[in-house]
Amino acid sequence: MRRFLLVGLVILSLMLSAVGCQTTPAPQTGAPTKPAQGEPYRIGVTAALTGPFADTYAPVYEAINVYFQQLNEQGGINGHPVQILVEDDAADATKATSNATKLVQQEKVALLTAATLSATYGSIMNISRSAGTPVLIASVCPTQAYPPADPLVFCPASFGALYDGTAAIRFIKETAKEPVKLALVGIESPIVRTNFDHVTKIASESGIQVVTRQLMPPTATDFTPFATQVQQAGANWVFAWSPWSSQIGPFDALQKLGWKGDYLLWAHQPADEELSRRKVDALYAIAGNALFAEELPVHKQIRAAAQKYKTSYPVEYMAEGWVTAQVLEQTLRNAGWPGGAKAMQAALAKLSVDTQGLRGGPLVFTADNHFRTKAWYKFYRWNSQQNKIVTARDWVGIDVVPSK
Amino acid sequence: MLLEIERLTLHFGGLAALNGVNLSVGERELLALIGPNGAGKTCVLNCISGLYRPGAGQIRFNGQDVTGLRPDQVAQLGVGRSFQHVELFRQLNVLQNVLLGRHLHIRSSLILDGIWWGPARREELAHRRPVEQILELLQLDSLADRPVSELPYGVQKLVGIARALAMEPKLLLLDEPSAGMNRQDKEHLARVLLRIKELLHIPMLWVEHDMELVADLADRVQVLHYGQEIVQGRPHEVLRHAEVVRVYLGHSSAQN
Amino acid sequence: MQFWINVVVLASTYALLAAGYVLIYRASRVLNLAHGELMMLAAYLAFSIATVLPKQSLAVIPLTLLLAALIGVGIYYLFIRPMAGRPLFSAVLVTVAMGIVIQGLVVLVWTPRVQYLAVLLDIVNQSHQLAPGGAISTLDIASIVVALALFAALAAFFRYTRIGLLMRAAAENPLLLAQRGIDFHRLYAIAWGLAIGTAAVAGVLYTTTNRLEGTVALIGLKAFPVALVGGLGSLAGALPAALLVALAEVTAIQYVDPLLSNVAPFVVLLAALLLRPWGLFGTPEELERV
Amino acid sequence: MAMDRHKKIGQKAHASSQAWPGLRRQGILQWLALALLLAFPFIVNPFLLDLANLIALASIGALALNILIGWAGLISLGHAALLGAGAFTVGIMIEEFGAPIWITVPAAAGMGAAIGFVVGLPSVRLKGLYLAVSTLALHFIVVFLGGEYQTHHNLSTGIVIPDPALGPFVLSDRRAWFYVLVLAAAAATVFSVNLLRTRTGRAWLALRDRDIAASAIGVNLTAYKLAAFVVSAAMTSFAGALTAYYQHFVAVEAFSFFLTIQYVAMVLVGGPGSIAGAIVGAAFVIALPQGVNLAISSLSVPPQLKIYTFAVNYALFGLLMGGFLLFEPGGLVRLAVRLWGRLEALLPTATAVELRRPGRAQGPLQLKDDAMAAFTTASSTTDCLLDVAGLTVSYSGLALAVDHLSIRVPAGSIVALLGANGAGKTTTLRAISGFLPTETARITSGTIRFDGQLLDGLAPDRIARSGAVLVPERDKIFATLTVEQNLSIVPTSAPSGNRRAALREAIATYFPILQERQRQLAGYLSGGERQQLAMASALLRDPRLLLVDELSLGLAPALVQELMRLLEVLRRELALTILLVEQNAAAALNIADYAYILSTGRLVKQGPAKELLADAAVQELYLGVSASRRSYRQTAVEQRQ
Repeated sequence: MRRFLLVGLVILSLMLSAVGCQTTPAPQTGAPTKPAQGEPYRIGVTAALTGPFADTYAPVYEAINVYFQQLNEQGGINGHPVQILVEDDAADATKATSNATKLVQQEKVALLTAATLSATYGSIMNISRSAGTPVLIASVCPTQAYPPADPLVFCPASFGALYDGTAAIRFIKETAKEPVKLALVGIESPIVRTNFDHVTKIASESGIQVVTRQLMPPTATDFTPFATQVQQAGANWVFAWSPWSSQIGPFDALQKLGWKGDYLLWAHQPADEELSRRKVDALYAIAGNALFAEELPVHKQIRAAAQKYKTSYPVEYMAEGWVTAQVLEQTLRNAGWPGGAKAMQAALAKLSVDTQGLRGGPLVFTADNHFRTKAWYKFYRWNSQQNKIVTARDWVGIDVVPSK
Repeated sequence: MLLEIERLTLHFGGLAALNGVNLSVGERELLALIGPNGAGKTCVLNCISGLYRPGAGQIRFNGQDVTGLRPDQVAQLGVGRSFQHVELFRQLNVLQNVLLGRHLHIRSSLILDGIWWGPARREELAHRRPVEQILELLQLDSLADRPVSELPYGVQKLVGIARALAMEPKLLLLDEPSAGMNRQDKEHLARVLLRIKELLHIPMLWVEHDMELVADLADRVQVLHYGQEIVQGRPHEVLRHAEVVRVYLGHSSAQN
Repeated sequence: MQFWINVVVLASTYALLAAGYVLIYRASRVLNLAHGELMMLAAYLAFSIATVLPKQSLAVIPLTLLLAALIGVGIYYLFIRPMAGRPLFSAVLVTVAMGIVIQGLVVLVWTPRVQYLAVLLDIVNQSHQLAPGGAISTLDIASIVVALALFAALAAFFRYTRIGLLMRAAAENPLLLAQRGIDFHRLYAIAWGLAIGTAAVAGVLYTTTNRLEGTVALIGLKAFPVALVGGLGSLAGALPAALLVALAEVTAIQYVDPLLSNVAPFVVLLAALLLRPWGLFGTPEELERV
Repeated sequence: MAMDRHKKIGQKAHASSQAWPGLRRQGILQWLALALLLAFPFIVNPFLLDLANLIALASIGALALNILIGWAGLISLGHAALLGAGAFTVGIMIEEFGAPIWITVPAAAGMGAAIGFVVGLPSVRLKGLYLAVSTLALHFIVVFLGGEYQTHHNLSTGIVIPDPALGPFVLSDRRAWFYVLVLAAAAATVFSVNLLRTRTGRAWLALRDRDIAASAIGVNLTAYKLAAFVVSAAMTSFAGALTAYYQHFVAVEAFSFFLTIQYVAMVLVGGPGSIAGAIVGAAFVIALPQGVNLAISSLSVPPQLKIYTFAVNYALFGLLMGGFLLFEPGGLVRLAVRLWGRLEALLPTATAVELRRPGRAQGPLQLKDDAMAAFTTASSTTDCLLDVAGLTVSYSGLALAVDHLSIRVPAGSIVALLGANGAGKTTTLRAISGFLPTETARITSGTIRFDGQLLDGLAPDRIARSGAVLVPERDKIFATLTVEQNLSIVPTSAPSGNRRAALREAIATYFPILQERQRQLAGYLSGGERQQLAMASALLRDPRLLLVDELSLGLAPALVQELMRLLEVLRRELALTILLVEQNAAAALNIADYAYILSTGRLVKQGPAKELLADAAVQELYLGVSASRRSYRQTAVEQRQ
């Protein structure tokens, strides 16, 4: 018995140390560093590159990657290149944990970026806290970023739950021609639930009746039953706030059922593409980043970079990650060299980033507000007369105040 | 009578495998059950050990009605058996196979087994002794460490009997133990059967095809044909019975 | 009204997929747990073919079905036949492994992006008002019609054609069939081809109606309880079972808790396993053969 | 299993050979291993330490699953659900009551045991795949419940678990975790080993291999299946609880169906049933993706392609899993043993290999039988339709079922192959018709020629098509088809229309009952009618050689006589050659020209049927006529003295 146990342990430890011998000297290849010389800044990214929500999160990484490839070729930051170390978590919390552990403890990145499902945040923040590494969340903003903010958690992402809902209700109130019977559609997740609770409250304050709320399982592929519920509740407006599939899916299902009403959804990355594909005037999108339909100078820049470095996702998917990259660049610049975790945290806590028109105004973090001081929203829809996407309402800014 | 079977009937989807069979085995008796293929001999054994649920009839063992009990319950009452097609646990060695026969006698709990504590350990070692005795009795002791799958068929059959003996049964059911044995194996088997009878005093119900063995060893013979009993009695009488000869050899041979 | 339409439409998809499970199980006693993935793969193939031949659904769909059937035959000869004589569950796990590989490959080849087949096939999924409070789309009608037609065709196939008869015989006792001089492997391969072909039908219909993405494979797993509730060896059982499971699922979504939608088929399955494990149309003997 | 055997041999060696150089070397090795293990957390980087911890955690779960799949032979697809149940028990107890670790972990194990019991209940009725499927249902239900809890308690990022504290000692450092987890994994290993070598483990193996025999020696199948579920589930939930503490959070997304597959893969890849296999499998499955990541990052892949890393990992995992299933069902452990064996064979001192080879090196038996020589010359090279020469069939590569058997069947003859149950008759017939079960039995030497063509290695349907058609012993008809359909599915391979007509006519003439029963399901036919249908089906194939297996089985003597006569008639009218395998020697000898008698796989006697019928020894042995030789009882008594 003892002999077996020991043999087993020998095997186990040999195997582990074998793996160990392999890893320690492993050379890291990141962005090519031709023009920028010297030791790189190391930024860690854990992202849902694959899995059910990859089309929302993978482009964020792609944009960051393209942004810094270009920047490195132009000389890097403070004379140093930026190295992006990426790990895929497939929106799985266990993998995200192991990724974060690896990036923070082994790779010793100065800053961790997460573009993934909210269910993974808990463990990522835990690891960041234990190592004192700040974490930049480039997907739906967690409450920890809102004022009063967690010292280590920052969120530049365009969508931020409660403020999105407030803007949406204001827009519906202004746009609707008849009394609104509103349906809320989203996946069953705590963050959606929280947002919809909030929306229901402010809707009733502005005289809008919420007739039904459809919370669907995240894995749903057939949305007909949910659409049926919306239709039978007599809704004439829908506000959908979720990953893209579960926003557009119910819309398609409603169309299939012959529903005639107005539908407002969050403008995730595929919005440009799919608004033009459906060509339905009653489909509105609420956006945190300016859509590519506007062809701003910054859009042209992104397009050029994406083409040069051959992204696998269409260029229209890159805006969200571009803003994150802008934030990263500004942070590194302000933190100086060598820019450890402490310096990054300090830089982030008083940051102002010019988004070059991707947002309605500059993105500003303060010591206790790691979300933004003003949240900007713009509304789009398809216009069949002009046969293109048009602005339904220009930038609206909502002041972010500390919650009680 | 230790085992009494009355009007046992068994059907398989309309086909009658057993049709009102009566049978009994007394203390210290070696009863041979013979009959042509498909006569229902194995069905009788399977009904006794609870593998088949008879349609009608009663099986009493040791004065207790065991009809319709689960196999393990029947085993618990003291009925051991061997199988026609060996049915050994192929991945285990001879000793472990026979040790499995002690299953009902080992009384340790799963948890204690798992931590190899106190009674579990003591019992595990204690129960090797009777197993070794049985292996010795059957002259299998030299093979204790061999995986059963490596043994010749004839030896495997003996291991099957050893496993049944390890249960310390009050009655032993043997299903064609000599099938697949050569003369030498059969002589060994005969020795084993006599030892079981004379040294361990275990009565046996013995399904057999080899008439010579039956004639030599059985105390009593019962003939089954088409799920019905034809005759029973002392071996030499039964084997010369006209009906038995007819059943076994068919018309023409009988005329020969 | 809409409720019942939803049930029937969902049931038609389930029935199509369950037919594949049953065909494969009857032939080779294997549960093909990669059925959903194969359905998805077929839909992606349709997508690729449609990219080459845009707006020609009449060419794309038959080509896809043919390709899918060939894949089925290939799977049988490459992966399932070598598992003969091994524990049944090993063969099932081979299909699981196959499903995982397909999931990975699909991402590698087609990226995880959502795709829309309807646009490529130039199909407009119009809504038709059947009754007040009851609308159905063109593709949904197609789904129901195709499912019914396919079941009728399969029933006729097994009843009246020689190959169908042979396949029934092979399901019962392949060795005996070989003793009569017939290569049962070929029959099994045909069954796999047919099954993956039906999966392709389901896949193209479903992803054209909805969207094409990696998660649609899940519906394959959800259709599995249908096959079991109907009786794994019984095609006829798949239809009522599909209705039953779809009814449970739609009821759960509309009247109980939407989150139950993934669980509902399996709750029905558990109930069936406890009450009538051999399925609506199966026989108790079936249980012993597993 | 293999472990147990190994261990016992080890014990023996320990007792007998106190030769101490070997022992000492081993002792040093053990201490070295222990030292390495203790130092491990301090010599590797944090990431590897984390990996090691995850492997230790996973091996507990893999060992638990191994109990179910490897030993008890029960398939479970609810493993992730049980891990989840353990983790959620911890999470909920902390969330609701702030319970400490010494309460939560035992409670999680208890919860696992309870769920295991409930999940095990269907195993009373269900087997195999059906059982696996019912555990799949458990998976979806647990995931649903976990999700419900999370959403209704507004725990968006999962339940956060604080570092566990036992009194003043707080377990937060990953190094400390390493010792705790390795200790836990070691405890699980010891528990497994002990279970396997005692009554419980034996009973599980028994019910997996031969449930009928197991129940006949008193193993309560229901109780033991349930016990396997309960023990395995408790261990699994225990691992789940530790995982919750180690990961600091519980979220339902972590317990996907893929996690179950990963654990099943650990058991399969490692080697089902093997304790070392479960651990090695766990290490392999956990470390694999890291290895792939490493390979990808060292291959200087363009960063754009990194988004495919996971897909590559996923596909590779599936390929490996499928690869092991297809090519190495014994798993890594078996593979290692095989490779080791090959390595040993390469070494000059190959004595060990010599010994391991199954003991059958004596060379072919010298079969010099006069009677055989007679038949060989009588029907020699001329018209021998079937020629079996030196056929040896062994089961599992060891036990011989048929031993150097040679039989010849001249065209147009009826030859009988006689012998008792287990004599090897059916095996011979299976070898001829190509039906040896591929896994367990195979032809190790000898040839089978049919009409000059070698048959061994051909698929059964090819053999049937070449004209050697079998009428099997059992399952001889398709019970779910009608009589007509039974006949119609046989492809008529008769060369000419005339021949085909002759066959049909013969069937109509000699099996009139089939005409009457045309539309009936064959399953409702009586034994005699089934036999007739089977014979008719075989005839449709236009056989040149008809192989009939146990025609008399279960039939009334009168009917047997009648069918035997019919065979004789068919032989004459359709120019058939017949090989008749029979236990009922008398009936067979009456129609056969020549007969072979087998006993335990060997030919013991052969000769013209008439001679054998008159032979005293044959009468005595196979016809039940008792003789005057030394009785068994006498021999037994003599032997004892």
